[in-house]
Amino acid sequence: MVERIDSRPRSSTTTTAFVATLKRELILAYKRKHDVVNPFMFFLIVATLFPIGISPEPERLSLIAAGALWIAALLASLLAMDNLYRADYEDGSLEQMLLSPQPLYFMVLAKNIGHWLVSGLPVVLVSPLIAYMLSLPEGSYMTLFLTLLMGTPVLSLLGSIGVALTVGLGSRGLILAVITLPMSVPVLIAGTMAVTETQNGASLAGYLAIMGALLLGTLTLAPLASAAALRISVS
Amino acid sequence: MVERIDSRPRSSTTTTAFVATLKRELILAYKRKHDVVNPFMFFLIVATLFPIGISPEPERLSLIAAGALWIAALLASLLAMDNLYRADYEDGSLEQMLLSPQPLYFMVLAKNIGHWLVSGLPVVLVSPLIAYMLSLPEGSYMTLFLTLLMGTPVLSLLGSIGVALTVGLGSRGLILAVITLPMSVPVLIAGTMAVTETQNGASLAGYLAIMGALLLGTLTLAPLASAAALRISVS
Amino acid sequence: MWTWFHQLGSPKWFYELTGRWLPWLVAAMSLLLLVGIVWALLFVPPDYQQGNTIRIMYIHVPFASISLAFFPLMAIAGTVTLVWKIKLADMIAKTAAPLGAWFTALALASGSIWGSDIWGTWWIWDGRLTSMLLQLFLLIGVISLRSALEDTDAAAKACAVLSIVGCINVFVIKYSVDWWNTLHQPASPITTSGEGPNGPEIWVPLVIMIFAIYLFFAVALILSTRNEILQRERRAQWVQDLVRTA
Amino acid sequence: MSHATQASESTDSVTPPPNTELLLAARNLFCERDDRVLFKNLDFAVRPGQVLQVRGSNGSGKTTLLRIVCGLNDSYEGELSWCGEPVADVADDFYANLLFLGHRVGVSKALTPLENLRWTCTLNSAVDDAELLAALATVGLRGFEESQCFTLSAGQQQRVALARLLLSPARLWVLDEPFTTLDVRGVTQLEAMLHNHAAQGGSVLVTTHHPLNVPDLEVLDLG
Amino acid sequence: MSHATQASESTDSVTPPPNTELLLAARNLFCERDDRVLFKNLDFAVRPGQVLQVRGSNGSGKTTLLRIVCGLNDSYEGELSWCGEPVADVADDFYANLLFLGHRVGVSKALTPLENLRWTCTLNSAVDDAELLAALATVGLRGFEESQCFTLSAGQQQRVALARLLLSPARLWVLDEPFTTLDVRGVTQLEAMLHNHAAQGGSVLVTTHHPLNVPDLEVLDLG
Amino acid sequence: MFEIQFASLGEFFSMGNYAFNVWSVYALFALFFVINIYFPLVRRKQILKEQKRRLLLNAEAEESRTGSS
Ligand code: HEM
Ligand SMILES: Nc1ncnc2c1ncn2[C@@H]1O[C@H](COP(=O)(O)OP(=O)(O)OP(=O)(O)O)[C@@H](O)[C@H]1O
Ligand SMILES: Nc1ncnc2c1ncn2[C@@H]1O[C@H](COP(=O)(O)OP(=O)(O)OP(=O)(O)O)[C@@H](O)[C@H]1O
Ligand SMILES: [Mg+2]
Ligand SMILES: [Mg+2]
Repeated sequence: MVERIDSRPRSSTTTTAFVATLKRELILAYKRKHDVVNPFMFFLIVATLFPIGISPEPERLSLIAAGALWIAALLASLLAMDNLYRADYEDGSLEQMLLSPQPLYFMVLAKNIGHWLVSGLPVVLVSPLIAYMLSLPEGSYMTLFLTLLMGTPVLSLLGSIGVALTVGLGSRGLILAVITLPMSVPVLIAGTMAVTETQNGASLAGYLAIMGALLLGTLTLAPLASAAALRISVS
Repeated sequence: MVERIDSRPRSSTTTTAFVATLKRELILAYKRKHDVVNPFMFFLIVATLFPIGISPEPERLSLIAAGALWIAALLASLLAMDNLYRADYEDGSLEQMLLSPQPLYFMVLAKNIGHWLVSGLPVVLVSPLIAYMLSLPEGSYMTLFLTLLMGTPVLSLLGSIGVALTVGLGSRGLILAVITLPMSVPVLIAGTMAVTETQNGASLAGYLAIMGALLLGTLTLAPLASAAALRISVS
Repeated sequence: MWTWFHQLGSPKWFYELTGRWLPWLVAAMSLLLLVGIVWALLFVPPDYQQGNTIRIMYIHVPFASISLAFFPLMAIAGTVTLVWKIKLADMIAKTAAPLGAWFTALALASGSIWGSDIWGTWWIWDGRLTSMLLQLFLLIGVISLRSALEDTDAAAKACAVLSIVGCINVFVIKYSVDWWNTLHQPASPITTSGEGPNGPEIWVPLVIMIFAIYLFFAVALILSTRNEILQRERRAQWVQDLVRTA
Repeated sequence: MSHATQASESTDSVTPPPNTELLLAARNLFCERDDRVLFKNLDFAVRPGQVLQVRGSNGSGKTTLLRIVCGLNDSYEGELSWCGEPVADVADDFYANLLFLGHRVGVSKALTPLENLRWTCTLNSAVDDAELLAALATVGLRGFEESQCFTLSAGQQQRVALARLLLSPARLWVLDEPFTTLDVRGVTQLEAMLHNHAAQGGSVLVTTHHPLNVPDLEVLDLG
Repeated sequence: MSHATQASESTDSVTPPPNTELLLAARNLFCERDDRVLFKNLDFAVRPGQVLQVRGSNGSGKTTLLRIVCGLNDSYEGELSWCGEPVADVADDFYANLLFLGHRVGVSKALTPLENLRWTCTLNSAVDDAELLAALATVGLRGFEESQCFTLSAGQQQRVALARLLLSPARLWVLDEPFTTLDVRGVTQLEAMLHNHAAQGGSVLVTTHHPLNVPDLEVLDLG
Repeated sequence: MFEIQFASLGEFFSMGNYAFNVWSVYALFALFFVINIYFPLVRRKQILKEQKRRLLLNAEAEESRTGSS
């Protein structure tokens, strides 16, 4: 029996393709549970390097806590990016995505969202705990949490451009970092300043507005760049 | 013409295999120049994240400088590890290495040495510059340099075990980090303590002895573990 | 109409045009450099605060200001590469990246040597310095990406995307780093140094040096781009003819 | 190995009979890699109902040609048209009607055959699970629907990709060495699938080094 | 597709003639993956001068068997012996005389064919560059010695690996689908190489789905 | 405006005790000049030489091919 199974083609819509891609991303994460656990663990471990490497005294720690948390989150997000397109590139799924009649933009967006849900969100959720361990001053918890919540997606979206550009390379890990880290500096600045300045009495709203602007900007533009970069990398 | 080219087999020795593998590693690094530049750049960039994320003031920086440098070196060495066996695994060269009559130990050692030369050494060499930029207290430069010089090979050798264990997995970067970082903590502690304690007047020799012991221990044992791990990963 | 545009972007056209211009450019550059440097070293009066270190300004300021032009330049070239697939644009972008890194590095080095006396340290995490350093990192990222991608076409397009993204980022970074720094620190000596006596004996040689370095930038870019053209177009008839007669 | 300038048998520039309206046509293709001309002045066309085998020695540019046709490689010169229009102008229709299987077949190792198929099919058309299961059974993967693909043998992974051929509404199939790693029965089955697709008015562009047992096969030889 | 329990034609347990001293012998092999028995009670032996083709449908366990033989997979039961001794006892001699080419052929994409060959050969025996260049020319890669392998076509990469066959002093070749992606001339050449090796007293264990045109071929069918 | 600011050559070289600062910047500039102007010129010569050799080799190969066939 080699007949085609179904002879009435019902074409898919952009929405179904978006949903299918998002679902696939989540299933993949579920299969490779370590994809979810690892960014999270990495964040924990890097955060613990600070008391070990710098100083275990609560007073000194509390001075560096916000920065240390943001740096750890930045690095965790960066490392997690590596998985975003690589497996798909290697097994040819990415080609199939490019050859789909649906716009690549939305599929890239779906992959980005799925990826942040499994790698960025857990980091954000666990951050108050680490903040406590690093003696972050009371009262900064909310600021830290909210800025991380809005900042980590920006990091993911920016990182996605870097991975898309380097997905065809042998040794990605580091070149990705070299491309992406400088671009992430504004997020780091906004995030840490929000924490330190609100400690000094500044209002949170302004910082959140900046974060929001960064998030909106990258959310609309970054997938475009990622999509273009993927086309380049695959051909 | 399909005759075998040479009918008198001259068997290779462990030394030639060791040299050939080391050479290959260096040629590969030469081809992918970014493999050499990137660990170095990563180190620089991560080091700049500290003043940005924590504080640009020299007095506060000088307190965290040693820790920041060690953390950056640790992460750079970790990220550089990713390339060590992956490409060889994916294209089957690793299988060929396992099937060689020469002891795997020496080939792993050759790969580790080659890898440290191109990824660890540049980081060590540039460290005084970064130390200056992070306002490391005068007088600690030598300590930092020497401990990094002895510590980064240990980090590489330990990292090698982690990569060897995870080489067959999809998402290595992170799982590697999760395995290796905890193992590297003793090196981090020894390194940063050497810097801070010699500032307080302790003698450098003791710390160098500890570092030396760590280095000797890992140099003899870690390749054994890596070799065993590789056998497991490939089958 | 696009045929005209493409002709304008043809490597051959560029090679011949710059071949005609180069002698003039080099002559003008040499003259201005000579005048500028001699003036800066011999005739500029020492600053009442900074003494003879003021002479560093005549290197530092031209390099610092021109190095800000590289990302916009690369982004424009990148856009042309992506949209119109004009090879020449990419050749320019390719040579611009390392040149930009050199410019940035020299601005950093001269600034930090200048500052070593005034601030008493070679390096501070001042907003402008930090953003300059980050620009250097971004440029090295572009170079690194170019060297990592083996396929010329793919590298051209990937670097074009990265340059465009990077260009936006350079502005965001600059803005955010200034913001970050000004809240932490008093204004840096860079801005206060403009307060001294500012007569023409100070700024005329500076203007000359700025022009000279701009010409230098043009000449260096053109020279490397011509090499790139010779290599990439090596199979074109006109290059082969040129090689035979050379 | 290089310099292949043959035109295929199918480019008859005399007025074609109405039923042989061209699906895909390439005119004057030129491609060069690393100073080696892979093909130049290459013309060929694919009609509905045609199976066109691209043949040539190793390194003659078959894979390159197929990727050019699919728009995955743009280092070429020449024109590609789809139903008479330049491909760039009708990209939506073209991609809706294209199915490409390359050397890397697009099967995620971590997913099961069913999950793989579900996603790749949804990219083009709506399908339900019963259809997917039927297709997997047809290609001989009954019992493996829920195994992760990295546990499957090389040929079984290839079969997962081939199941898409049974489900796709695409009119043009572009297959790069789809027979590698297939066993004898798999080869016969795939040949039948190709023939069947052509008989229903679809077209196939396929590379393979082995003699292809398909009626009315036409050959484009790259040398 | 599963449950293959055939013994090969070559296991004649009657006293063997002296010249057929066994190189490799497997007794009573049993392998199970994911609750599916791939083979059990499998006996076979390889004599010097023998080409043994392992055949079977997709997923029947050919690759698994070859990797077991090479010691790259130890999820099996049974005994493997080399020249009459258990393989584990004579590992040094065994590996010095083994050449394995798997699905992944061991060609680094970033290196050139020459550099690749130089390293893989040195792992086993000392070779000089003239020999390497001659071998590369023989497999049809003249002119590509200095191109990086990722620019080579699939078949050309395969040929880089095959060049090792011309240089290795190994007596036992274990080849997993070495014919995939080879063009017609490449297939003929490889067949000649196999025959030649056997004629010189070597042995070959090879899987392929295509009829193999080698004199005195023996077949082990996994079903 | 155009008067030389230094009384002696020694004073000029010592730059009012800022010799290192001033001269190292100008030295860096000279280095930079060499790297970005002189090296491209050298490279150009090299490229032309390489390509000339290649052309000759190709011509020879062409000749031997047509000669032998
Ligand atoms: C590592 C150290 C330094 C770096 C990276 C640096 C970088 C820069 C940059 C990026 C500019 C901007 C050029 C423009 O906007 O046109 C600039 C201009 C300038 N810099 Fe520096 N600078 C450094 C140190 C210094 C020092 C120590 C001084 C003097 C005390 C100085 C004095 C000036 C002056 C006077 C200008 C031109 C005026 C202006 O554009 O505001 N710089 N420098
Ligand atoms: N890592 C694994 N885990 C579980 N099962 C496996 C694993 N590897 C292989 N198998 C099972 O073993 C069976 C045989 O696989 P093998 O690769 O040996 O087949 P093969 O005969 O080489 O097939 P092909 O002709 O397709 O190459 C497969 O059906 C697969 O399900
Ligand atoms: N990225 C690349 N850069 C440079 N040259 C390339 C690149 N890709 C392919 N080539 C060249 O193009 C030629 C054709 O490659 P292609 O993969 O199209 O061959 P093929 O006909 O599919 O061969 P095979 O039968 O081996 O699959 C190769 O010889 C190779 O040298
Ligand atoms: Mg091919
Ligand atoms: Mg197999």
